[in-house]
Amino acid sequence: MPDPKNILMNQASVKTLSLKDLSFQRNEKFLFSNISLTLESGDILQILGQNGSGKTTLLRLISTALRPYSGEIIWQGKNVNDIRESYLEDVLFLGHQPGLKRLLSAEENLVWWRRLNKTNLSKNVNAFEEVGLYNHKDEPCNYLSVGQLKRAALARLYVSEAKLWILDEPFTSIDKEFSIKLKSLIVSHLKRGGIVVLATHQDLKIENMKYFSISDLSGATSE
Amino acid sequence: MNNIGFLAILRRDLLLAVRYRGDLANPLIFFFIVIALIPLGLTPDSKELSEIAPGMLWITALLASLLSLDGLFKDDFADGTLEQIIILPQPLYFMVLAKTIVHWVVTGLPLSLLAPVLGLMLSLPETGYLPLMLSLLIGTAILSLIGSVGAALTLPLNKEGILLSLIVIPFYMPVLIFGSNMVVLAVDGLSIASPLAIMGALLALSLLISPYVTSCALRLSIYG
Amino acid sequence: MMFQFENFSDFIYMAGHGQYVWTAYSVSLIIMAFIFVMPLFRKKNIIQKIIKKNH
Amino acid sequence: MASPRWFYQISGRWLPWLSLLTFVSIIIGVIWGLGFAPQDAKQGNSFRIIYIHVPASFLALVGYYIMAISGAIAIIWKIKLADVVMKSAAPIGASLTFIALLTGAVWGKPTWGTYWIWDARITSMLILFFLYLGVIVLQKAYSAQGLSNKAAALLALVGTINIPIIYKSVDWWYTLHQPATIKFTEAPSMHPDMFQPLLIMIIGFYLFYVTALIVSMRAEIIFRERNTSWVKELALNLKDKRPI
Repeated sequence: MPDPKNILMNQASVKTLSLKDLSFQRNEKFLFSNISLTLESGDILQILGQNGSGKTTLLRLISTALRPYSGEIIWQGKNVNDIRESYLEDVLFLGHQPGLKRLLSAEENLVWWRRLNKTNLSKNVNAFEEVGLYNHKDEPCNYLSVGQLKRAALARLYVSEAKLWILDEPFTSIDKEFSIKLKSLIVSHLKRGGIVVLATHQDLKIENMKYFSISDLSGATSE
Repeated sequence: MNNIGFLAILRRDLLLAVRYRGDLANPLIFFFIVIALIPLGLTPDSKELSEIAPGMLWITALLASLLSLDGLFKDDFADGTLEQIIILPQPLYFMVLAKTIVHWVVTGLPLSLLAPVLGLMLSLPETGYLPLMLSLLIGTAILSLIGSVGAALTLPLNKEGILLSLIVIPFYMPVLIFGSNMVVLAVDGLSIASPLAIMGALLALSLLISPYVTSCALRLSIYG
Repeated sequence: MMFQFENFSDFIYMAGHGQYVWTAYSVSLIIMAFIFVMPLFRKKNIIQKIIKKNH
Repeated sequence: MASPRWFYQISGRWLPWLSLLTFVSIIIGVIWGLGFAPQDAKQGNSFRIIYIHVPASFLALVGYYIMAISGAIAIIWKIKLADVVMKSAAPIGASLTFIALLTGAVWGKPTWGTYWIWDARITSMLILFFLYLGVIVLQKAYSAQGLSNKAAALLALVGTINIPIIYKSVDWWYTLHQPATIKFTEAPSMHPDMFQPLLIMIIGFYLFYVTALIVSMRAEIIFRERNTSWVKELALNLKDKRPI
């Protein structure tokens, strides 16, 4: 029985992301070296490893925020440095910090962000309703709690058209009820042909999920 | 395509600056205080004061602009928006340029407009007022552009106070020389064409090079 | 091209300018010697540390 | 090929000869300049300071460009050796600039009556010293070693654009305020007897710069590769030769 995933999308729109012997050095020491893996539409990769083992660094490399020591990142068969603009239009990166201006309101932050990223303006879903911040969306962000800030950042997932989601610890400081909602959002993104690369300690139990652990011996991949 | 990023950052930062006008006044207050110090430190005699007025006005404006420089990327770096800006599809060059222009509008512009008033306090001759404003308008723009490089290079360091000035001031010296000299020439009734031309050239050069170097420095130092 | 001074003490005195000339030369040569020697010491005690470490 | 280890071995062989050559040429230059060169008609014997001042300021400037270029190479092509060159070149360049400033000041006393005069050349040298200071302090400021060198290399690169601007603007500024006076550190059209020792000293200073750079690079390489096998092995057989 062919994998349902492939039926949903015709071949043309299949997105592929692959890392070719990627390595990164910090203070003359290799955090990890020659990592090679490939992800296609509908794949989700969970990066494991203790804190400080380089999970966040790997995510920053994939999002081109950091330049690798050697090796390359390939999107749709081309090196991301050559197609920087079109690649980054398809990328949504959520880091440790929420990335919201504290003096602006959550609404203003999202409006500003939507102007700079490919987002589906027609989609009438109200992101702040989804993340349960509807009545807080007009206060400046510095009045919001850490959990609310995180959800305000996660609101972007509802409006973004980006195919590749790079999420760094998305489940931290959000409550049980919302993390279920977040998980279902991720699954629906995969079904729509998106790719997700995330670093988290939670066990998501999403079927045919790929794992990659950065242990001290660098580059050990466990399928 | 490029100017979306530029306009968005420009609008956002101007909105922030206008909404929180508190720190708009800092460079101006600094300017006032230091100018008030000079006669006390030197002489109340207006003839001697007018001798040194152009130089002192320019030095104080330079220091006032330097004062507010380290905040350029600091709060974006702290709340994680800088990380987002770096991976936006639009080129970083224009976004850095937008932030530098906002810094100029917030510090350089008011300093230049206020300078003639303080020139009055230092008994600067009337013929010097307009050239002083003109030289400061161009000069503070160059200072903001060059300063953005220093701000980016010292971004992740939190105790960098003197380091930023040490890095940036050698680059400020030519601007100071030509800027204050323009006012001196004007006061003596000579033409200010040549220093003005050189200031224009310095502005063009820094306009071209500084945002590029700053974006390289940002990519480098964001995860310091 | 011959020796410019009658005797050694005149050479030191150098018609009044000796003190400046000699201080300039000596301080500069000392600094240059320091630049040259300091890395040697640095290398020496790094090596000693290595030896002590895996002795 | 251009690995630090390869450089360490090669330099190990050439260093003794190079430092001997440096020592000899500087000694000859000093003796010639101090004892045998004729004194200047106007400035008398204090003119002999030129044999240290001019080579030092020359090397200070050339040293900045060497540092900036090696920094650029280190950033663009990620060559470790270039990074080592930059790290070692900065303090040497700064010290040479300091020597140039010091000798200029000491020279000023007999000639102008004060130790510090805002002469165009001396002022530009002072600004060059600030540029060096900025690079060195930036190098030490970051905790992450690799990062601080990249930031300092970028600053040095921008500095190279700034140096000609500084020299020109300071000249402009100096001639504006004291148009008539000669720039005393400009080597006046010199009598050959005066010029030959200067040439020797410039060569001597060049040799000194190269040897000092090599010596400090070797120390930096040993430091950076201190937990590699070849350094350990080198350390151990050094121990056997002279037990410490």
